[in-house]
Amino acid sequence: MTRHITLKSAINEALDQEMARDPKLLLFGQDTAGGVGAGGVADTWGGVLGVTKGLYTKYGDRVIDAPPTEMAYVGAAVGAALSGVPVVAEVPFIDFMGVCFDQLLNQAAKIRYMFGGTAEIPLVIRTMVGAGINGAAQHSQMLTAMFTHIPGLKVVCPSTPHDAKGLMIEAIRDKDPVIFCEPKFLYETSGAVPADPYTIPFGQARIAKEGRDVSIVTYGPMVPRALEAASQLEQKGISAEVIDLRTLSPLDRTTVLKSVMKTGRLVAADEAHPRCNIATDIVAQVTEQCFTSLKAAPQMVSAPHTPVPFSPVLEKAYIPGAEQIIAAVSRTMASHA
Amino acid sequence: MTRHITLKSAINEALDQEMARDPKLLLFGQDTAGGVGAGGVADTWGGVLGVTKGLYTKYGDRVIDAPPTEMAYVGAAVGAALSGVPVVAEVPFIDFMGVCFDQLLNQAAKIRYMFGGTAEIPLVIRTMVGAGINGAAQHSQMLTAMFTHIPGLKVVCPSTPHDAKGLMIEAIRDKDPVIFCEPKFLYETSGAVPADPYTIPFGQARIAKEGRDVSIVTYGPMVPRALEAASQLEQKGISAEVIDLRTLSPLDRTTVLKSVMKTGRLVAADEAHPRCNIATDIVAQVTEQCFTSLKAAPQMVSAPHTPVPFSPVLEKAYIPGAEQIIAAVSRTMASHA
Amino acid sequence: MSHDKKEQHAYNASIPHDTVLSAYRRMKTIRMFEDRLHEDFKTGNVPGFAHLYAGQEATAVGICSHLTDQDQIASTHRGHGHCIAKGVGVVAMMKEIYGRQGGICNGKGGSMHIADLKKGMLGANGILGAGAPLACGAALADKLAGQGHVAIVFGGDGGVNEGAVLESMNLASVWKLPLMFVVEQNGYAQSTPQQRTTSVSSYEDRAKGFGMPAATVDGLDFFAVYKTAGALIQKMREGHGPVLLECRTVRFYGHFEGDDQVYRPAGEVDDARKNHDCLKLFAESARNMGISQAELDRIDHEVAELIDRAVQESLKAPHPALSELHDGVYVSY
Amino acid sequence: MSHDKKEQHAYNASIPHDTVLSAYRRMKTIRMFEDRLHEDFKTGNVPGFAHLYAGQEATAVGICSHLTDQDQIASTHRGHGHCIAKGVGVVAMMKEIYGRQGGICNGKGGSMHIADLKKGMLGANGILGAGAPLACGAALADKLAGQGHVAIVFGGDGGVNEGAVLESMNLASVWKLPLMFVVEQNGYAQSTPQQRTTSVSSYEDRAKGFGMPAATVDGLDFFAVYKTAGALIQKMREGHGPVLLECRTVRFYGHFEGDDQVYRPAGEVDDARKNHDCLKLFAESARNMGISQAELDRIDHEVAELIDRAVQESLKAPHPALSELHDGVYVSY
Ligand SMILES: Cc1ncc(C[n+]2csc(CCOP(=O)(O)OP(=O)(O)O)c2C)c(N)n1
Ligand SMILES: Cc1ncc(C[n+]2csc(CCOP(=O)(O)OP(=O)(O)O)c2C)c(N)n1
Ligand SMILES: [Mg+2]
Ligand SMILES: [Mg+2]
Repeated sequence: MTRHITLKSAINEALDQEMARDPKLLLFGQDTAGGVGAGGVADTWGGVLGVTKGLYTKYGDRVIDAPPTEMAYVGAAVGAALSGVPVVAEVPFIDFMGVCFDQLLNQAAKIRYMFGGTAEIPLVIRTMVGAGINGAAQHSQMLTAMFTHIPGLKVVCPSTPHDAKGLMIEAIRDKDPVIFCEPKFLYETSGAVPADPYTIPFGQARIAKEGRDVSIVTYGPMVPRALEAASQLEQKGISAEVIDLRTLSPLDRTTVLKSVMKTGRLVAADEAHPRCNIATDIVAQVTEQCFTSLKAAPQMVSAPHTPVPFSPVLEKAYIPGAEQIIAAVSRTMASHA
Repeated sequence: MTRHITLKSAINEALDQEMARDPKLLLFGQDTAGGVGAGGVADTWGGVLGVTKGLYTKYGDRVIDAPPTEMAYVGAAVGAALSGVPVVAEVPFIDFMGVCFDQLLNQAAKIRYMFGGTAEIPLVIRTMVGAGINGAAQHSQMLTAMFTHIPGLKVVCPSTPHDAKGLMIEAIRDKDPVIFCEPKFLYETSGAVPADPYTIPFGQARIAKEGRDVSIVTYGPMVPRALEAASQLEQKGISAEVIDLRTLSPLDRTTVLKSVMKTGRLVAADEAHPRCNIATDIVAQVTEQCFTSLKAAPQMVSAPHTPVPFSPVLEKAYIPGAEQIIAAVSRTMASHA
Repeated sequence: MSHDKKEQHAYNASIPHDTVLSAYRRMKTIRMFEDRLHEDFKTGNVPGFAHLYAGQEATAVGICSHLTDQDQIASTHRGHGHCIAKGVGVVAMMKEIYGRQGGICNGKGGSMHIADLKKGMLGANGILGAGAPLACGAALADKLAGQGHVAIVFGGDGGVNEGAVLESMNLASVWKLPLMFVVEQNGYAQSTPQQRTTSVSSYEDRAKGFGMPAATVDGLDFFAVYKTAGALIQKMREGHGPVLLECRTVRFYGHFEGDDQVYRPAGEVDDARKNHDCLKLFAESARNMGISQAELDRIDHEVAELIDRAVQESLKAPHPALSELHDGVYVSY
Repeated sequence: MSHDKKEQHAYNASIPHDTVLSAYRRMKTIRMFEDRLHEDFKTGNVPGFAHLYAGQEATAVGICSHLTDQDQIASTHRGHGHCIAKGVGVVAMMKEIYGRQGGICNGKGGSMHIADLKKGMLGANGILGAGAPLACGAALADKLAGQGHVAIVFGGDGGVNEGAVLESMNLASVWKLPLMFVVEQNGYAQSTPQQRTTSVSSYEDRAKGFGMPAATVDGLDFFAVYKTAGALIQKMREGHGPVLLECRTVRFYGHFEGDDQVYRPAGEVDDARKNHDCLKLFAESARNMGISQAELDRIDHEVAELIDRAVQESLKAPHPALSELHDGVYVSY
């Protein structure tokens, strides 16, 4: 059975079904249960935007409210996973990673390698990414590149409810540490989602829209913007292919290269700051791999090299949108190799 | 007067001269003085590899041994700088940034912008980068890309004693937070360094060697490797230009683009892991900006997507060297647009 | 009347009326500012998140009344009260929260990043605990300047468990910094009760773990806070090291606007508003000191006008120019 | 003889000789392992850094003698002693330190990353304090399994000030985890003396700040450590929460090989070696318990042979195959 549910609900459903499947699986984070022990109604939060709401009621003490001490509880998640207890831990906003980064950079990511290749760390870190809700400089970042840079981590960022559910279940069943980036701006968007559990393998990009003239490669909150751009371009007679990477590490180079070899033109888009981001990564890899297929200079669409401003008008100007993608496509169509 | 001194001494001299110039300037870090209060001989460490040795003897309590609590003392450096007291603080290895990252990511980098553009943060964070001393996975990383990604920070990485001194003095006089990355592998290399204080402006790359056929763009510990590659290539009749970026943020796009426009070929090299690193950044920017000048696919040289191994033979295989650069140059020379 | 109460009464009587009235004005300003935001949030005109300080006014004002512009404070996500207590302009604050030109950060910071360096206000902070290391730096600068200035860092009962705060307690103590750690114990970190975030029931015990003297006061009683904080701050000015002050207080609104706080025991908030309202308690004490209700009413009236003006001006203020997006990242680049 | 001493003697007599001898063997193994590394470092055959544990043996062994392979420990940069005490193979450890095939981590970890999950050894750690959160996770897994297993995290007097450790103390206490925080107080963090890194002179005070029971022992006296740790570990096995144990000890060598430690007061190290050598103290107590010197000598001899074999095998062992570089990053990718 397939229903239309929100991206937020799809994640909740994935967690729910995996908690039911694996009696060892734990969830923890700040207010992940929400209000347990406070004396009023329990399970009223489910994290700051309510993603895990209802799970405490179903799974009791396996859903744990952690103190706001991310280094300790993220590290505890790593340690528990290393000891054979799989954990989904939440760091509410990716912006907060600065207070627990070592446990991901130097512990979770490196333990298997440093220990000679036998340890397994069945760990998922859920975290919200991206701007668009007036969260200002410390609640809006898209720090995916930082994690993609680090060997030993996997990095996921879905753009649809369907993918969110399938990728979350895959992430939980995966034996490596996964940074699961949830585009909070898309939490309330709806889409078709099968009711039964299913997985989407990592490293398989999705062709969100087929096209002939230009490949727009992106992920997460930029996907709907790219699709919007593609549909406007269609009206101008330009057929854009939109590729949703789904996982940034591992990266599905094959799908991207195949698309660019077909279209000969590339626009890589990332909501992140422009230096060393996913867009630069894609452009560099594509150029190195299939330079001769390129008919024009690949173009990048990113946010500016500034923190995320609070003012709604500035934030709107900050977030790269369909307009910027269309402009980038136009540049690739205009120029000639 | 110009003498030959080591890169390590050049940094010490820069700190020394700036401490003398500005009576408010403070240095702190772990064992930065070294052994003060222990009851034996003081000033015997100067940080883990001795860079600040001798400064406590000259400047006394302005050189401060901090407890090994990086979040607190790096944050204290940010707070002091914000209060008008300039600080050079040391985080011994860039690998340790995970325990104090928030103070750089969300505080130092963003305060000026978030506060409306008036605050000044005259702060330098000194830190050692790179592999080559058998430091294994947690003492060898080249995490420059992570900092380059963050608006509000400046990122410096010298490759010669001369540049190390001039860039350090510039960093100290600069009013923005600077991440000063010291390639520990080069600490003992010598070069000509003027005795008097001097500055090297940020955002000005150095043409380490002129050439006609291919531009090798790199920084830090990769520069001597690139020069070695260039000299071997010279013998094969290939004239390589080697560009030392010196500062990764701000980036001297002009010098890079000019060089590539001249040579038509690009190899970008970074000792870091391959995803979202400085090499991808350079290739992406160059390709976007001067695609039509490129005669062949730009090539990247990076470390593999693995943690840094301990075993000396594996570490040697891990670190990209002249050989890999030569191979990359050969690929650009072989292919044709 | 107990000895303690008598002593407090005598102490209260020793405070100049001017000081009392100006404290009242600040507390009332905070309350009306927050009550107004609570209402205006419903209009949809206020962007982003807001964590309201209503209920906790006596703490911020009791402490900041001892400070000059040269003393510095570092604040939290729940920062409006600290800002107003430290003398930051209310109109510029409101404009900031509305994200407008003329906001104290030109609209680029918002509620969680209000700062005013000229007033010694080092910023609200969206990162729990992050103010503590910054305040260590400010206190270090103070100590080196040798003018007797001090720094204060505010934190909530949950947030003070962050490593950044704990390391700062150790650092401040080792370096003997003139820094006061204020713990505003309002019982909750978001929806999580204090005993689920913190391993001690009194933060005085926590302070012992870092070799710091500490005190606990009724954070709802301005005069108690004022007295205790005053003594601690004076010691710091004289060169003593850091201290911790736990202020037991209550949060009137939800964690942020939109939180219905049903996780709290039924009646808890109503009871707090009725029986533990620091402004009511203040007015009562003030009257006992011979300050007339009319004087207080006059202040109420002026504050109401000020808040109203702040909102009106904010609504009228233009949005920042788009060019602002790129400005103010670096001093030079 | 004081009451305490008498009691300790009686307690010692109650320990089976087998336990005593196997503890001695481990302590001696650590000592000879480290002494040998100290010598061999000079040959240039040993790559990288090494932080030697010599001097502190009684602490690691006194504690780990109570543990089974199901109990887990998290260690530090100064990890060789903890590994040997926990039963990690000495030959595989030595090969690891030499970066060779057959090393416990296949040569990819080195001295600072020795781990053996099958032995409940969660790894040395190059990041100060990072073992504490990991140990919280291990202790949580233990608690949920309900089999009475416990976790131990070792830390030095400097490193336990890291936010990661302090947050872990709070978390372990709030979650009532069966986790023991061991502070090895050897007086120094690199060259910095304890009073310049830590705001309390006794880590028992630190423990109070986190609502944790604590004890302090002479970390040079195996029997004292064994007794105190045993009682604390037993309590944890019975479901009590976390505890802290401070072991006062001495570091014989420099912070790492190459450190001449002239920052220490003249004579301090000599005095320690002469008068505060935990192995000498152990042998004395053992003889008092009726264990013959000959038995100890026999162990010394066997250990010497083992260490020698470990070095010989390490020197002969091949380097890892180059293909290893890319292996073992992920389970699947
Ligand atoms: C590092 C970090 N972790 C988590 C959060 C999310 N968060 C914001 S406020 C808050 C609760 C704070 O509680 P407390 O410190 O008691 O302050 P109060 O809200 O009660 O004033 C949390 C968890 C954050 N902003 N930063
Ligand atoms: C996060 C981090 N900061 C700093 C260091 C460098 N460092 C390694 S050991 C050490 C001193 C540790 O002292 P202590 O904890 O007392 O342990 P000991 O060396 O005495 O055993 C320092 C500062 C590190 N490895 N990790
Ligand atoms: Mg609270
Ligand atoms: Mg020590």
